Amino acid sequence: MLHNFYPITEISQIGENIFTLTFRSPEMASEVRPGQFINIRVNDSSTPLLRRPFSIYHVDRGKIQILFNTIGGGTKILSGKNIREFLDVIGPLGKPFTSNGNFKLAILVAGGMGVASLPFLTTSLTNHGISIETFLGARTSNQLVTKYLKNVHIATDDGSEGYHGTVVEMLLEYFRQNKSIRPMIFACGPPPMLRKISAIADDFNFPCELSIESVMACGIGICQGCPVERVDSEKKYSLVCKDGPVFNSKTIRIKADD
Amino acid sequence: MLHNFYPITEISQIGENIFTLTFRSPEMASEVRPGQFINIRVNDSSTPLLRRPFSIYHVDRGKIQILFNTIGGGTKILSGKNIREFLDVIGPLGKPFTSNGNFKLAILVAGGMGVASLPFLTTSLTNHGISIETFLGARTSNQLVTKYLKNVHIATDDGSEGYHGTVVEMLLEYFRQNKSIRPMIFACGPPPMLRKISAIADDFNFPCELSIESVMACGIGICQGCPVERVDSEKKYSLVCKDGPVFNSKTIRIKADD
Amino acid sequence: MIDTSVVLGKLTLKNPVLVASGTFGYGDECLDLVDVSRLGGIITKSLSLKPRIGNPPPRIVETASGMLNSIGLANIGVEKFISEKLPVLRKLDTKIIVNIAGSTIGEYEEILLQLEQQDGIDGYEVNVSCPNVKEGGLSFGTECDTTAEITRRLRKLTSKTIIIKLTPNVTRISDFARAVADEGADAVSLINTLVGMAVDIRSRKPKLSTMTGGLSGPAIKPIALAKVYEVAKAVNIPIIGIGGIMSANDAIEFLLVGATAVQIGTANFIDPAIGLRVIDGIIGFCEQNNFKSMCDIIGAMRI
Amino acid sequence: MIDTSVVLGKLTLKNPVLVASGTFGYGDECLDLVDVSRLGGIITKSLSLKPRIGNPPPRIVETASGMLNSIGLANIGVEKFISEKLPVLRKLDTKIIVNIAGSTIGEYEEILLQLEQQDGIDGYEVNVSCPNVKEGGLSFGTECDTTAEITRRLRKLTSKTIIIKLTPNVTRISDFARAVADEGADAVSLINTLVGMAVDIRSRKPKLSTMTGGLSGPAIKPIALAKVYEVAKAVNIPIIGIGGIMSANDAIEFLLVGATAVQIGTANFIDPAIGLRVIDGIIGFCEQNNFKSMCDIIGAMRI
Ligand SMILES: Cc1cc2nc3c(=O)[nH]c(=O)nc-3n(C[C@H](O)[C@H](O)[C@H](O)COP(=O)(O)OP(=O)(O)OC[C@H]3O[C@@H](n4cnc5c(N)ncnc54)[C@H](O)[C@@H]3O)c2cc1C
Ligand SMILES: Cc1cc2nc3c(=O)[nH]c(=O)nc-3n(C[C@H](O)[C@H](O)[C@H](O)COP(=O)(O)OP(=O)(O)OC[C@H]3O[C@@H](n4cnc5c(N)ncnc54)[C@H](O)[C@@H]3O)c2cc1C
Ligand SMILES: Cc1cc2nc3c(=O)[nH]c(=O)nc-3n(C[C@H](O)[C@H](O)[C@H](O)COP(=O)(O)O)c2cc1C
Ligand SMILES: Cc1cc2nc3c(=O)[nH]c(=O)nc-3n(C[C@H](O)[C@H](O)[C@H](O)COP(=O)(O)O)c2cc1C
Ligand code: FES
Ligand code: FES
Repeated sequence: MLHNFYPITEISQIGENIFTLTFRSPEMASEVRPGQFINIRVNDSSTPLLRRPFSIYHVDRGKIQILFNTIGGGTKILSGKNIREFLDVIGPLGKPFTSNGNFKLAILVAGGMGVASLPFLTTSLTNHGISIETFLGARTSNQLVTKYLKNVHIATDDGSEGYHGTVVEMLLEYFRQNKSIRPMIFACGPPPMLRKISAIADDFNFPCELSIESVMACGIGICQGCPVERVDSEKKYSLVCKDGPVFNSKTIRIKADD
Repeated sequence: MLHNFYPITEISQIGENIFTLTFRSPEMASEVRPGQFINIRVNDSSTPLLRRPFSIYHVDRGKIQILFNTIGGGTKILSGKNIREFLDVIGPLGKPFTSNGNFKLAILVAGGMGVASLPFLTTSLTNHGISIETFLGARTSNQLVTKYLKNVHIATDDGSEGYHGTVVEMLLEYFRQNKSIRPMIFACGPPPMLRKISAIADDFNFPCELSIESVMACGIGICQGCPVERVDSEKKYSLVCKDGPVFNSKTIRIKADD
Repeated sequence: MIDTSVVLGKLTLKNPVLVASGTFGYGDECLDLVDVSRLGGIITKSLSLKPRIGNPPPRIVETASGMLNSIGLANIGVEKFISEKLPVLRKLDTKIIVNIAGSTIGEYEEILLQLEQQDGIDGYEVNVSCPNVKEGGLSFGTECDTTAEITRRLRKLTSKTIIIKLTPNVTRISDFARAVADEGADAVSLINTLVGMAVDIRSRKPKLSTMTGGLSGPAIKPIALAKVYEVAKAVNIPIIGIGGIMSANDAIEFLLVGATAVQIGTANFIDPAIGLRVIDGIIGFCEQNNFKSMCDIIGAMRI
Repeated sequence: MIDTSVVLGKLTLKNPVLVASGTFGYGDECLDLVDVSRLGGIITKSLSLKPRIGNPPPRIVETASGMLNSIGLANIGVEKFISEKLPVLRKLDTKIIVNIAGSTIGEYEEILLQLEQQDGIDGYEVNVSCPNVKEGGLSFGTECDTTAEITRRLRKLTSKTIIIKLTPNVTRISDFARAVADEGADAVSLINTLVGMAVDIRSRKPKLSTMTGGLSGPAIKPIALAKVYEVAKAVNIPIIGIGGIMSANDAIEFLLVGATAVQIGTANFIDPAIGLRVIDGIIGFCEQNNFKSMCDIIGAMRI
């Protein structure tokens, strides 16, 4: 875990309210693993007060890239940063995906900005010689980000591109049509989607890892602010920032209205 | 008094931590008079919470210009604004200088950023056919802003330009050397300077107007937050934002450590 | 059409948005910037029996998302208010609620009696809680018995709406609300400012001439909401929520936890027309959610 | 060389900067990010007799310049603390102050007795004020007699430094400080969080699972300063100032109004090494002003 100020080398708007930002940190780049996140202080005022967590989107030659949506004050400030400004970052944080397990095919599923953690995972899986099928869901076509991904299947709520429907429905159809596969699932997206993916993984008995989000105060396990309910242990809660954000889908309970 | 959003047409750094900013508002430009100020909301977050007051520096063809020093959070945000952004402004506010009185010669005195209200006053006095001598004091030469001014006499604390000493000392010498003049004095600057100028005006029996500052919450006379002690009336306090910021030097008491 | 009206005691407001005492002058200063007739009501600056010059400067300090004030109840006094301000206010198409502040219980009575003889006043808000004035403010508002006593005595003198404005600087604000409700107060308003302080480390002096002052603004909104929620569970009289409201969303939070109306304070300094924007925003929220009237929002938090 | 040491009861700290309970874990989590041996001391997360799982999510909400938490005293319990954490903490070159929180007075005693048998604990901070736990927290800390009673009973059990951590959610915090000083507390620390609330207007639900939570961060600094100032005038035992400290300047404000030391809370979440920066800043301030020791700052506000 590092805490330092790193120079911004790139910032671009790549879609409606969607940005990428790259900063240079060879130390962090060499430490970080897919599924982990970083915690950014967007300015030095007290609004916003807390850091903002972002998944590692892409890592390349000492540089780390994030992909984000401007949904509120913090991400808006971030989107207004300039090249050569220094970014206050703590990371890498959290537990990574299992990208070198006992499986040949990886099914990557993302809804909305959940896609942010897939490219880095794709790189890592590819390095381990694992095949990948990627399922992306978005509200509409201009919310899709497919860069760095492999074998992408697209679903949009409004049918503006690909399958007209949810990514979960598309995935179910895929599973019905490909009965013999024994993939490992990696999913990242809004809680209702993750709940359904988790149930599907159970039904098919596929191993499955979910990357979940939570409001966070510290991001490093010292505030106890980010509990997620466990189903498998004597402990009632795990911490998303420290024990996650990636969890085996069998170990946690995703609440209906999270 | 207007409250609206006006497009920024210019923003430039003209010295160490010194900036000018111009916005377009023909309505406000036609209303405003020298010595008045405007109250700017620098962003829409709650830090800083309150508006920031600035003197009218210059008015030209429907555009209003301010001159400011980046001394804290609010002015720093202001200095980072871009052309074509809209600025949230209330103004014009306060009582103006008496620029068309019964006098032939005006002595303008400013310390530090107090110079900000002199150019607009200069224009107005010139239009009324009044002669002007301007006395500027600054810490050092790169803090001097002399644009739009007439007959400028410079004093710097470190002697890097002009008279080596305070603007008050320089002014006193000028008065000693020019015994026959009957000027009106207009002064703007830090409280210790204004206190001395006020005493000098008394000694020489010159009419004198001071433009003073105060912490302000509202700037429009509704919060009672900006009192200045009076010496001439049954009222104990006047409000800087509404009864000032320009006061006849005989009417107010400037506190030693204001 | 959404019915935005709300009822406070004997008073019906056209909408639940008022401007708070001390943050909108006497109501006549902003007439060229704000169409005050669209406001639910105006609460005047606190009036004392005699004019008060207020505290020495500095009276204002900005803090993180808030401000401290130590105005010291600077006001023109009840007489001048009646002769100079009331004639203008009377003509405005909005409810005029006069805020009163005494240094003794007798003074509260005297102020009220003078105002009772005037037309054009729709109700009273009683400031028992201003933390700045040594002789009055703090001690009244932090003692439950005294607060009740003031309410009882004023209740005898008027049949108009009496709103008691409660201080948050107490252990259990609901005790105070219950006590004044029992004494016949028509409504309570809360919160007044919280006692706060700031120090200039360079000069090593307090930043306010009076050491401590009253904290207001967005910083205190969470505290204000919790207090309103506490009081809403304790009393049946209407509550006016105050504290850090900067937007319609903020106001709606107060309505949801149980406030019947809200007052906007510090935000008026930043945007004198904020009240109108808050009203528009509340209407927009109702439209989006198919709410027909304020009753659909007030106390409608889901637990 | 500036003498940065300060004395709290029987304890001498190398400098006046501590990290606050609940905001630095048990002290062992940040060892790779922060050189904790430079801190004046570490206050652990509140320990209860048995482990507590804490409140359901959401536990955190950001507010204007502040945050609300409703952790619900989630902690590993005193036994596991002794077996797993204390061995690590014991080796650190900083003072270890264990914060304890009981649901009954008897529980406070039991926790203390277990800890008294251990080496490596320099003192205790007693949390009588956590507003989140129904059975404990609020009720203890808002009743002066109970707070005094806890102090009296714990004082009998240890000769180590006892710090009573006071809640700001009371009318006169100085009454509480006086009461615990009379019962032999070595120091008081203040403030714990203020009761606050936030509502999500879209879902119309409270943003915290427990409705209300504790407000901390820069928003509360003015309130905390005023409370410390009030207590400093009332008692002679040392005071530890807490609330919204984000910088050395903030910390110096607390020292000037009379705090002997400070604790940094929420700011640790934003910058885990903030404590070290605050220490460096205080030293810089002393150098600039030719102060030789902390005594030159503590209570040195000019009135
Ligand atoms: C481990 C982790 C990894 C993340 N990775 C990414 C990423 O790679 N790219 C990305 O765009 N975002 C990511 N997020 C979410 C991101 O942190 C939030 O979008 C960001 O904090 C919002 O900050 P803000 O100040 O702009 O919005 P705020 O002002 O804080 O919030 C604006 C609105 O959005 C809601 N909101 C805030 N956070 C979230 C959230 N996490 N999910 C849903 N609604 C929310 C708020 O309730 C509010 O209504 C991640 C979150 C976590 C916990
Ligand atoms: C009527 C009026 C006209 C003004 N005209 C101008 C102008 O034309 N150009 C200009 O540069 N400034 C002017 N000022 C001052 C300007 O308003 C402040 O510099 C500004 O508000 C500072 O905001 P900030 O957020 O950057 O600093 P803050 O963060 O608010 O303050 C930073 C530091 O500066 C100190 N400070 C704040 N305001 C002042 C002040 N007014 N005087 C001295 N110290 C202060 C604070 O105490 C603090 O220590 C004027 C002020 C008034 C009242
Ligand atoms: C500058 C100022 C002056 C105030 N004067 C009064 C007053 O005279 N009487 C009163 O009852 N409340 C007074 N208040 C308190 C406000 O009415 C309100 O209760 C408080 O500011 C909290 O609301 P806010 O956060 O929206 O400002 C004053 C507040 C401020 C900021
Ligand atoms: C997430 C969180 C958890 C806390 N847990 C505790 C606790 O267990 N015991 C305690 O005495 N105080 C606890 N506190 C209160 C802090 O120690 C401190 O008193 C308060 O946050 C004010 O300081 P700050 O504004 O610097 O955060 C907690 C505060 C936060 C924000
Ligand atoms: S965010 Fe603090 S423990 Fe997870
Ligand atoms: S700043 Fe509000 S009255 Fe002058």
